[in-house]
Amino acid sequence: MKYIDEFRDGEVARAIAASIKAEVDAGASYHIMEFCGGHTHAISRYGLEDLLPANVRMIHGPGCPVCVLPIGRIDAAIWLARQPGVILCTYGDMLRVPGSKRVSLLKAKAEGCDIRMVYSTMDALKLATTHPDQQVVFFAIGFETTTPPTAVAIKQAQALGLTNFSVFCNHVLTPSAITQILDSPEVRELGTVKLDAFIGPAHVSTIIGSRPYEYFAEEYQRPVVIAGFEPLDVMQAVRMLVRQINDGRFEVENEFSRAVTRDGNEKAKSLVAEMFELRRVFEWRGLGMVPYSALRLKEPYAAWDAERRWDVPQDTPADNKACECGAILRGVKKPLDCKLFGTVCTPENPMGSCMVSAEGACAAYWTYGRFRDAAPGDAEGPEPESDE
Amino acid sequence: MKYIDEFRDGEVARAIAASIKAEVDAGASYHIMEFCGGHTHAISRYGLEDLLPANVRMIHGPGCPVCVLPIGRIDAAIWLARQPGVILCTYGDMLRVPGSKRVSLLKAKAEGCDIRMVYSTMDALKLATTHPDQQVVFFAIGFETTTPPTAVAIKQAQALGLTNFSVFCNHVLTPSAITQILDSPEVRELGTVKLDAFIGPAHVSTIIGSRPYEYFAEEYQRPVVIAGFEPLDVMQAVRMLVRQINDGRFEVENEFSRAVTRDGNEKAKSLVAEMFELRRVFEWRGLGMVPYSALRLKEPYAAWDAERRWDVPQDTPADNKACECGAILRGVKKPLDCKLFGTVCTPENPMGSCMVSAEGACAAYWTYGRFRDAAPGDAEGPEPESDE
Amino acid sequence: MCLALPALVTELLPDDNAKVNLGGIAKTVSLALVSDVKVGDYVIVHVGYALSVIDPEEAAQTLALFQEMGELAAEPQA
Amino acid sequence: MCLALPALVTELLPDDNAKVNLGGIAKTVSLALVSDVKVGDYVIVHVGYALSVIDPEEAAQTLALFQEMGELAAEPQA
Amino acid sequence: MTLPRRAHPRPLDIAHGRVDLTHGGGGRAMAQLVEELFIKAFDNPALNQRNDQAAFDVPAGRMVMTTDGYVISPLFFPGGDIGSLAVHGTVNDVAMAGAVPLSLSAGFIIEEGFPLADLKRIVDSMARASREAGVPVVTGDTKVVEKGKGDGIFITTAGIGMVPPGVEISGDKAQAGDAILISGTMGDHGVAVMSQRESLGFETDILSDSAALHTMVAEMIKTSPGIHVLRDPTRGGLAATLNEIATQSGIGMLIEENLVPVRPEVRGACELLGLDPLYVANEGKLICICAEADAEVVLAVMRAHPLGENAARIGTCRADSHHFVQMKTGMGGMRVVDWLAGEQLPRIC
Amino acid sequence: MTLPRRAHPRPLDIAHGRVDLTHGGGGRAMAQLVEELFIKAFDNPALNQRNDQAAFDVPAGRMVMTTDGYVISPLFFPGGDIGSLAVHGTVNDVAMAGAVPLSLSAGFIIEEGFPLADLKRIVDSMARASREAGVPVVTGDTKVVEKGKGDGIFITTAGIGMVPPGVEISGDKAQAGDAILISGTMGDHGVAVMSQRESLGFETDILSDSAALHTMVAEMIKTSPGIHVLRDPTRGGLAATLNEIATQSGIGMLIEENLVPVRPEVRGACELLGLDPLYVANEGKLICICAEADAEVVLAVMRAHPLGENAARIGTCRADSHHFVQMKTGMGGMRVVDWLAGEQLPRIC
Ligand code: SF4
Ligand code: SF4
Ligand SMILES: [Mg+2]
Ligand SMILES: [Mg+2]
Ligand SMILES: [Mg+2]
Ligand SMILES: [Mg+2]
Ligand SMILES: [Mg+2]
Ligand SMILES: [Mg+2]
Ligand SMILES: [Mg+2]
Ligand SMILES: [Mg+2]
Ligand SMILES: [Mg+2]
Ligand SMILES: [Mg+2]
Repeated sequence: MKYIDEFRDGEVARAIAASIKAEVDAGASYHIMEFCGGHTHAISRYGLEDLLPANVRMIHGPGCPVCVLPIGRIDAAIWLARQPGVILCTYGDMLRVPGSKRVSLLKAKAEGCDIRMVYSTMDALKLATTHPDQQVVFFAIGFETTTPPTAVAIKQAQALGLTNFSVFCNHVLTPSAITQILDSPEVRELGTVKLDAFIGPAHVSTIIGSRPYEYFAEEYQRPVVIAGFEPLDVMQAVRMLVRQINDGRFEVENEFSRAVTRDGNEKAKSLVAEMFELRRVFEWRGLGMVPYSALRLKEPYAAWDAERRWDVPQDTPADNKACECGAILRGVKKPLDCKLFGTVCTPENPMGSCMVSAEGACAAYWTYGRFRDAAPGDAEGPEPESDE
Repeated sequence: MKYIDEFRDGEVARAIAASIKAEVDAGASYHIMEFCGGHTHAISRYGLEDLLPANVRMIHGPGCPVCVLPIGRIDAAIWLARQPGVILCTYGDMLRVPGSKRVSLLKAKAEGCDIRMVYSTMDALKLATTHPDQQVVFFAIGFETTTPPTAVAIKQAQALGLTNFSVFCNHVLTPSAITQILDSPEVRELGTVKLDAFIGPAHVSTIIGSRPYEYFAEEYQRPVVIAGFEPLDVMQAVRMLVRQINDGRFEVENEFSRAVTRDGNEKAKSLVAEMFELRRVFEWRGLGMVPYSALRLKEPYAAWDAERRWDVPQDTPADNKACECGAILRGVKKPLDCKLFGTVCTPENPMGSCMVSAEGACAAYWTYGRFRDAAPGDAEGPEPESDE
Repeated sequence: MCLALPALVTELLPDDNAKVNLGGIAKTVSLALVSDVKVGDYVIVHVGYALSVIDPEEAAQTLALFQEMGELAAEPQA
Repeated sequence: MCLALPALVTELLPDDNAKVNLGGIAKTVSLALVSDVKVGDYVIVHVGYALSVIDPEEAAQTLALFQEMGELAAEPQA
Repeated sequence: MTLPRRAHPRPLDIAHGRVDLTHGGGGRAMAQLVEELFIKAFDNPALNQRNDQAAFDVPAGRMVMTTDGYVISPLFFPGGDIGSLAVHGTVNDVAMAGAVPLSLSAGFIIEEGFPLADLKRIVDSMARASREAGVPVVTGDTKVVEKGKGDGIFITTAGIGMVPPGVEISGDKAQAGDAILISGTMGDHGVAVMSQRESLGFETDILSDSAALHTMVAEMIKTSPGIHVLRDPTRGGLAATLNEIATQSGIGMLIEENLVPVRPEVRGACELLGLDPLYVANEGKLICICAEADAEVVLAVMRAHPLGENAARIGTCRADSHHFVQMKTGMGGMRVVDWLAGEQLPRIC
Repeated sequence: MTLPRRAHPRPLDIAHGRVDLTHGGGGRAMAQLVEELFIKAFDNPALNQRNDQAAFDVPAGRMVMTTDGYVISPLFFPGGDIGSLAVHGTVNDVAMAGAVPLSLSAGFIIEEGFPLADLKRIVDSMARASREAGVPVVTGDTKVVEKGKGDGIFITTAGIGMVPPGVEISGDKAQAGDAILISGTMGDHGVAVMSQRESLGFETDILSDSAALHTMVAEMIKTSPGIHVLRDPTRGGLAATLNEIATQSGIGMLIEENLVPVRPEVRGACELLGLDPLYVANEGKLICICAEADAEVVLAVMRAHPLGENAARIGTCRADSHHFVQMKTGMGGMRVVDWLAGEQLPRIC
């Protein structure tokens, strides 16, 4: 598979690893946050940590839209699915994520709600045309990558005059989240957390381009390398960031230049700008309330906005108090520091943001990496504690 | 079970049989038509023919509303079931009866139509209240017995203001059918068929009373005994008719006096009279077009008339030409005289009226009585012929 | 199709209904088509409706007639 | 969630769609978000939409950089 | 550093949980369901090996194998449920060859959304029936189908057993002159199930006769190893089963209506619904056809067994090229007892 | 007077007919379906006895029994259908004990309205698979459920077989140091089935690997009767199956990503859908765990068999109190290969 296989060459990986090893300053430590779950996943799935020197530590950021969606929005989606005549459809990733009382869309479906998995917004539109007597609500989630396909569907619904299609919009913005992390007291003021550099998003950047990161690099004096999601892309990005750190530079570099330009996809950007506006504030699971970090439909598209069509509940139930996601997302803690990890919180029963999808820090560690810290003698864990 | 067990006493049956045997004139023959399928069924199921002398012959009349419903009306019911949003409900007896191209309601259901079996018109009404977004059509069939329950349901639908309930009315009248048989050339003019006496309906008569038969008895000079459906009722009726024939009387006698009065059920009759009017003519399977033999809803109840709400097809496809039902119903032929009997026409695949329900002459003979004419050597029948 | 059975009325229910019993089987039927039904009556039940009330005296007479005829007939036979 | 893959455009279809191929798997995707796509191009496909066209020269340069760095690094190691 | 590690950190929420698609996916949720619900309930050495097949020793000899799917609605009925039925029905089909049942397999097809509490109730009932019968469920399988693609739960069991030497029971072995015996009243199961159908609108206290008949069969075989035919009159009732045997054996039969035991409630329900008790299903009764000479002693053995108290001889086989099953009615007349012509009955097995 | 008498005057209208409720009612319509469709297709002495159970002789020894329900959607897929799958899958579960399969039972649960033509196609395919495997379907059962209470057709098969003396294969017998072999490419079946799902929206030429593996197993056993574990990586794929074995045997495993054969199309489809080929179902592949000393010769035997051409050694068992299945990735790093955490896959078996 062209543009995939070449970027998964184990020989080359080892060569880049050797190069990184050769370049790091043995006395220094390198804290690199990959913002995107896609990078987190690649690191875990390919065991890339094993290829990096011990003093290069990867910190898994909040870049998974499934993980960061707050419980209240999942509850709201389930509420919508329970309205009579509603078919709720969404991407498969969302189905297993539990809201309040551990009810997920999958469980709501088992209770009788009409919930469908779609692979594309076009499938959702098709459902609306084939079920004219029902209300098809597309539960839209995702970063800048996933927003334009939602916009195309709404455009098409407008063109077709579809009155039984609407979007429950949960699209969020990458730059606001990065800012939030960099502005957190631990990072900015107390300096308790070292965050030396960022690997920037791959596919988000195909849309927004590399330009938005220039502000961070300068404002927060941190180097950024935009990188693809293949293992060699990640290795190379680490290599480039190590070099910038060593050099004391804080530039935006583009490892993923085969797909990302400085300005991104103008067509997609203008479509999104035409249709969506910023929410004043939006809750991110693990990060809390983040100003200007999410989108909603503009007034001319109100007819396709599920939140205007229904009086969708706006509750904000809290995560389990013991959940350490916020600290993990800022690099303050690691999954094993959470006492729920692996006892009551597992990928089958996630309690917090980081366990919700395979791209979350806790889930990736549990699923791919937990052998690393497993002592030979601790095969039987403690009795699970109640989470209520 | 009181009023059942006493009327199924084998000892008494044999005593009545002996009494009949003692009373019949060995040189004469007695042709007695039981109009009702209920009687036909009792005769077959209890093997009563074996208890009667050879010169008493029972002729099975057209008194089964399932059997006499023409194919066109079944097609129409299937047509209704196929209309979008329609739930068609009817008594279980109707489900297996094939219309054109052997499509029955059961087959239409298998194809995806929403067809429900009900045990009472109240169940049909309940369906209408629990499915407000669908049109519930009650496929109503039956004689005078079954018409009042339909009337009650319509009254109730009116009281409840149910706009999604309607009746596809196929209620038919007993007296018109008896007249049609007695007026047939074979019986009336040619004298080729002897029809000496009638056993009158049991449950139909609980509604209409015994008075309507007085006209026949006099006009056609034939004795009538109204009898219950239990085996002793039938035996006793035969006994009473043999005695009338022997005496040259032609009176209406009431063996079922425990449930039937001269005037019947006034409450039921007036309800039916208020709501229904005579159709000018109606097709009876096996008998052809019979004037003033069926009911339809009067104008004030048009809102609940499925034939006014939909443009129900009025086709009248013909039965298989080889079907001898007409002749069998008038006593001219017997089931074995039909070359389709048991080859292409069986209760699983009925080709004509008499095979349609267990109360039909051919079905009763096939199901209960066919051992009687089975020669020891003819275990393998001929190859089935095509019926098209 | 005109299947109908005599069942004992065991209880009068609201909405012109009654509970009836047949050989240990209980069922609710409508009394909308009959009048003056009492507990202890036997009614003829058809498609969930009582069509008429059984007259016990007439029933006894009919049964007596069976016996009588049977006896009459039995004599010449025996 | 931002799963996206490079696939070869094999056919342009009506309604701004294209047939793409990935390792022998054919799929129809929308070109509504990209311009000037030709058969033979590789596009990045996400939830059924092409998001961008791969620049083969940039890709080659990145690969060359891997090699070069690898070689640079390999020397002191070897 | 201690790494917590338990296969299933949180036990199944039996009280409130529902089966969802993950329980059929082959992942940890399914493994947990199997472990905490199925293996716990059925608990036997072969199953506990947790292989995709069970292994056990068998002697040389004649083996029988059978299977039945259980799709009954409602799932719970007076006198049993789909779980106990799935054990009894298949044990009985093994026993009807005169065989000693050895083991059962169980395949579950569960509709998404099915309450775990109901599943547990069914599995526990199945396990109890299996223990009482002494026939373990040694291997099983679980599939979950989407909501609307099933009906709560379907269970398909298969069973094997060993036929004692010298026993040769088969539906084609009935001979003219043989006696026809049944082990008790007809129609109890079907009527008990129908009484639970709201749409049929009747109430009764009658219980399903669902029971495992193999111990009674063992007694019968011990006394009369030469029994010709055994069969349980399930779907289609006595009528269908006698017709099957008549066709298979190429004989006719004559039975007598007055000799067929039927409970008053079953008669009542049948009158009400226009059914014939001869066509109503049984799940704890058998038909035995044996030589006239064996009839009395076999009947005595049946009557001595708790499941055969009401056993009766109902008729005799006879030569008939038409293979008619005929019946002398209570009125003294004769009729054919034909196959069922597709009546509309609720799903009763 | 001649009385026509044929059991079923009109043959089943296979071309246009549909299954309706009468086909499950125990009456003549059901008897006809069984006779003209099932018995005709499966045609073997045990089934042809038409009893509710099949009888056949078995030698003394170790027997295995297994069952699986097949609820696959779509019913027909490239390389097979639910019928052939229901034979292969159960034959394989028998073979995975090292056993020689003897016979199968088949329970059909059919939704009202299912086309008879599709039913015949499935039953014929099943009969072909059974004949080719040399394992007869000796007994069966048919139930019909109302429209909307099923999904076309579900098939549950059970199978039995005899384990050759000296063979002791079980999931709990893997030992540290054992070699882990697989018989070919992973994920072909799952991807072939998914390619038929319109909603997934992709096309490929790949065929399901559905096949009966017992002849290959027989060869393997002949050469190396001491094989420790055999198992077919079906639901949950290689990953789930290795985890099952590791847990059962109380060991860990280390496999190497580069050694696991995966077809390019399977990789492509997995990339597209965000799946991992290690979790995708197979229906004609096996995992073999044997002593290091046996590994080469077993591998050679597998490769010599048409169903094992691409057999490969993928790793080694090792002591690990955590029972981790670990994998060296193509990049040279390490990861856990965990159980499936309930991914959303179409029903693939
Ligand atoms: S293990 Fe679970 S509860 Fe703990 S930090 Fe991670 S996601 Fe939150
Ligand atoms: S056998 Fe069939 S075709 Fe012939 S007369 Fe009777 S109903 Fe008509
Ligand atoms: Mg069976
Ligand atoms: Mg059975
Ligand atoms: Mg299985
Ligand atoms: Mg359902
Ligand atoms: Mg049986
Ligand atoms: Mg199995
Ligand atoms: Mg299997
Ligand atoms: Mg069966
Ligand atoms: Mg369905
Ligand atoms: Mg297996």
